Amino acid sequence: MSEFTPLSRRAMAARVAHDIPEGWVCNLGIGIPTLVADCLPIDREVILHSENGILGMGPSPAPEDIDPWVINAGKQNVTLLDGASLFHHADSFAMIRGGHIDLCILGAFEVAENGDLANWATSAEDAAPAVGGAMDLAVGAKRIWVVTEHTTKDGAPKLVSHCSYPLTAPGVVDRIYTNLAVIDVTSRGFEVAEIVPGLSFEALQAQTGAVLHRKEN
Amino acid sequence: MSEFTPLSRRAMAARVAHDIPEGWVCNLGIGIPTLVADCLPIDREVILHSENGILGMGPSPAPEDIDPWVINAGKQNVTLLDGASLFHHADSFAMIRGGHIDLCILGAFEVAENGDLANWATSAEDAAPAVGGAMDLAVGAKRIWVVTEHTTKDGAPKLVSHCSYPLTAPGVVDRIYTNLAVIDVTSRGFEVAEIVPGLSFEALQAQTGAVLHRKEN
Amino acid sequence: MIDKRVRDIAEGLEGIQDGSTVMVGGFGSVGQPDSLIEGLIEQGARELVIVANNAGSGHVGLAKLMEAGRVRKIICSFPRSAGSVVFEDLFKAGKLELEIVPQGTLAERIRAAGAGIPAFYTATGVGTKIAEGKETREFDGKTYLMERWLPADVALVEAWRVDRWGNCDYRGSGRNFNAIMATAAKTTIVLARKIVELGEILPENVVTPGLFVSRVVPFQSNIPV
Amino acid sequence: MIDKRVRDIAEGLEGIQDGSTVMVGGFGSVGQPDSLIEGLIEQGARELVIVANNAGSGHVGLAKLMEAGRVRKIICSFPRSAGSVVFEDLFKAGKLELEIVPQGTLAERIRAAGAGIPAFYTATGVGTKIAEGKETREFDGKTYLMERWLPADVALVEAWRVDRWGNCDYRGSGRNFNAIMATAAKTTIVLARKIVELGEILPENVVTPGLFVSRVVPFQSNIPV
Repeated sequence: MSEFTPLSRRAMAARVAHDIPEGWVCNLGIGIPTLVADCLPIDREVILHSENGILGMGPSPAPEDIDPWVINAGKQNVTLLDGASLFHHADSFAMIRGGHIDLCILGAFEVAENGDLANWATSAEDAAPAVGGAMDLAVGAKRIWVVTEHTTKDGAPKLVSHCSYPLTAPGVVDRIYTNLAVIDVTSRGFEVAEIVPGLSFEALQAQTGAVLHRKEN
Repeated sequence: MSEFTPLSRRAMAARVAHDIPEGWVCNLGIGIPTLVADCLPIDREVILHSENGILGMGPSPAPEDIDPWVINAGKQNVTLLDGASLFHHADSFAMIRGGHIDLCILGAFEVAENGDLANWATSAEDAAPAVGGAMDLAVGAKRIWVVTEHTTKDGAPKLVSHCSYPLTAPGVVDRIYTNLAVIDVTSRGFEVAEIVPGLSFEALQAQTGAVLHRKEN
Repeated sequence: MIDKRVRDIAEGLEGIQDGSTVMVGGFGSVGQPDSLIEGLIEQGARELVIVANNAGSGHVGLAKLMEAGRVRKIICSFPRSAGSVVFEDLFKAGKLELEIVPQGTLAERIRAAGAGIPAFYTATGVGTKIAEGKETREFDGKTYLMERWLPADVALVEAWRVDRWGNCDYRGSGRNFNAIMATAAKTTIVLARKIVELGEILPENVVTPGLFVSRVVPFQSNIPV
Repeated sequence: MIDKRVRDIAEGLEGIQDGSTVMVGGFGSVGQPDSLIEGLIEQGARELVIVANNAGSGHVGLAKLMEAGRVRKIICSFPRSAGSVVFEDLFKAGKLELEIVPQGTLAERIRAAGAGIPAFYTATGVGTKIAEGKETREFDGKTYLMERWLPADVALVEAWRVDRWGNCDYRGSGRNFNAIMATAAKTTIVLARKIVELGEILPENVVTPGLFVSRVVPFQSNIPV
């Protein structure tokens, strides 16, 4: 078996950041997606949206520059760029639900080959899962990219033929960035766009719970 | 027949203004209602709303003080008081339709004894009547007061048992101020609260298209 | 660098197709993007559906566009007003469709389109001619009408200060229909009274965040005198 | 003279009844009216229905109110978060009803209550557990859920600058749920970080116009350390 190095969380975020074109308005979920903010090339203007009422978030502040009144959806202190704007929750979700956000990057428990996303409840019996803005974002943003480890800590696949966890939204995921590969969700299912060097297609397939397709040229 | 003087348009507006308590938020329709603004006692704070996005309108500006960017719903130049606020049409009508306006004063073609209001279309056949914000105001404001001449120029009654013109809204009028009387719309119909000096109840009844009731003490 | 500024009105209006639904902001003369309407007459698109509060007056602006035979239908709250002669003539002659919408319902339908809400219920219009052909429904013992969203292909908006990201503020009563129409169209074209640097409009004072804006047209007057 | 200012927190919270629906603004710690929540614990109303984004954490604020057994039900989007131990214990013990609402639907239901819209349709939640028991309907070939407005008896709001008419602005990300909850309650009680003169907030910078506000409470800290 050949040698390969799975991407670190930071490297996964950087890989995603690489693909975001200038000018897109992006909402970043909690976890690895949040790291994307710090990986964007300095000369590329990408506008970051936070569902608690900020458009145009900048990087995390230096400790001496913290304004405790400016936080993101993950409740971390953030900064405002020149060109930022502030608004209330109904206006903020009107942006999301009205289709004005170009891209939302989310974490996931599971993604199915038809694009179903499960990222809010860990079991069907959980009566008090925390949904937050995930369902609104999953349905409202123009594109959904998922960034996640390829498998759970126990090695169970997170890319599956059918989600076993309760859905956040059906058929919404466009692309998945894992620590092993970049995978498009297409009409024929999972299509592998990129694999980390040294990992074979077959070895990737072995860690995936649905059929992988090779990209047609 | 005794002597009496019908109220002038200005006097009608003053009569209405007299009854508006301090602190109410009022929207004034076009015509006589607009005159109410200039008749409010100087020491009474009444907050005027204009559906094109102003709360806290002040009196008409002196010619040298006109800001062409500040107009009311009748498209006249107005001023902004200290404490005024500006907003867009959806927020403005959210105030109206959400029940946040204490009083709307409107003109009318006809008012029926059950409170039906007709003030937007002059015939059922008119295919292009101009509704503007009248229906929203009629349904949304907490109270509707109508101010109007008691009869048309031809002497036809405007207070009627049933409206013949298309309705603006059914059952919404609370009170009517005419050049001859102040009339409450109650569960038993029109109830006369006040008549201009020198005019008898019977003479008022003769100019009215529905039964008038004396106020019970 | 994101830069939504275009050279001039013609570039701002490029690509508007025949048959488009075009929203026109403003209330009275305040915030009415006259130069963009004049530009639209030049631009040449036909069979337009216009969404605006009024149906124009005199022989300028919207009235001129209608007079040039370029409008198939108008959706508005107050078609007949002082000087709305062009509208009245065309309407009487059967050359113009009209959809009358109460002003608050018009505003809410536009806002709904921008917010991804395909339909909502309102008490406005219940028991009137406006309700004809519309679904009614009771909630908590009161009757409401169902109204649909009103999206557009293009919104023509006038704002006061605008930066290269498209962030806008408005002057006086100029927000009116502008600030909501900006959210409801596939392409939002803003006539900027003043173009300002990024950051000059403070974050708390931005009324229309730039993500709603497609093109920023520097103000210029092209109205024939 | 209109003057909505009250002396203190106790006067601001006077008259809140048992069984009331109480909205609590804020997102994270920003704009959370902590002193009003503490005051509500003092005030004593019971069987409350709380509308808020979270279900509290630690043993302060909302969590303390719940721990004191004063909350019958909570309507929120994110009940289980770091430190939400009080919520979890009460919920597991069956002593607290929970209604989970997606954050955008929660915001829109609150806005709808303020705007007189008894129901609307949204794509959020279609095909998920959230849709269970809810009416669905197709518009233009796409499926939507019907959602009802969410009005309240009382809204507890924190604003930055407030004048005697109740006009408010907010600092940083402090508008969040505050600015919409202020529109949706019969009685809106605003905790004012700064009380300012009428006119000090310019007309174009007012975020919550005074007509939505019932009482203005000068900021004071009553949080036990």
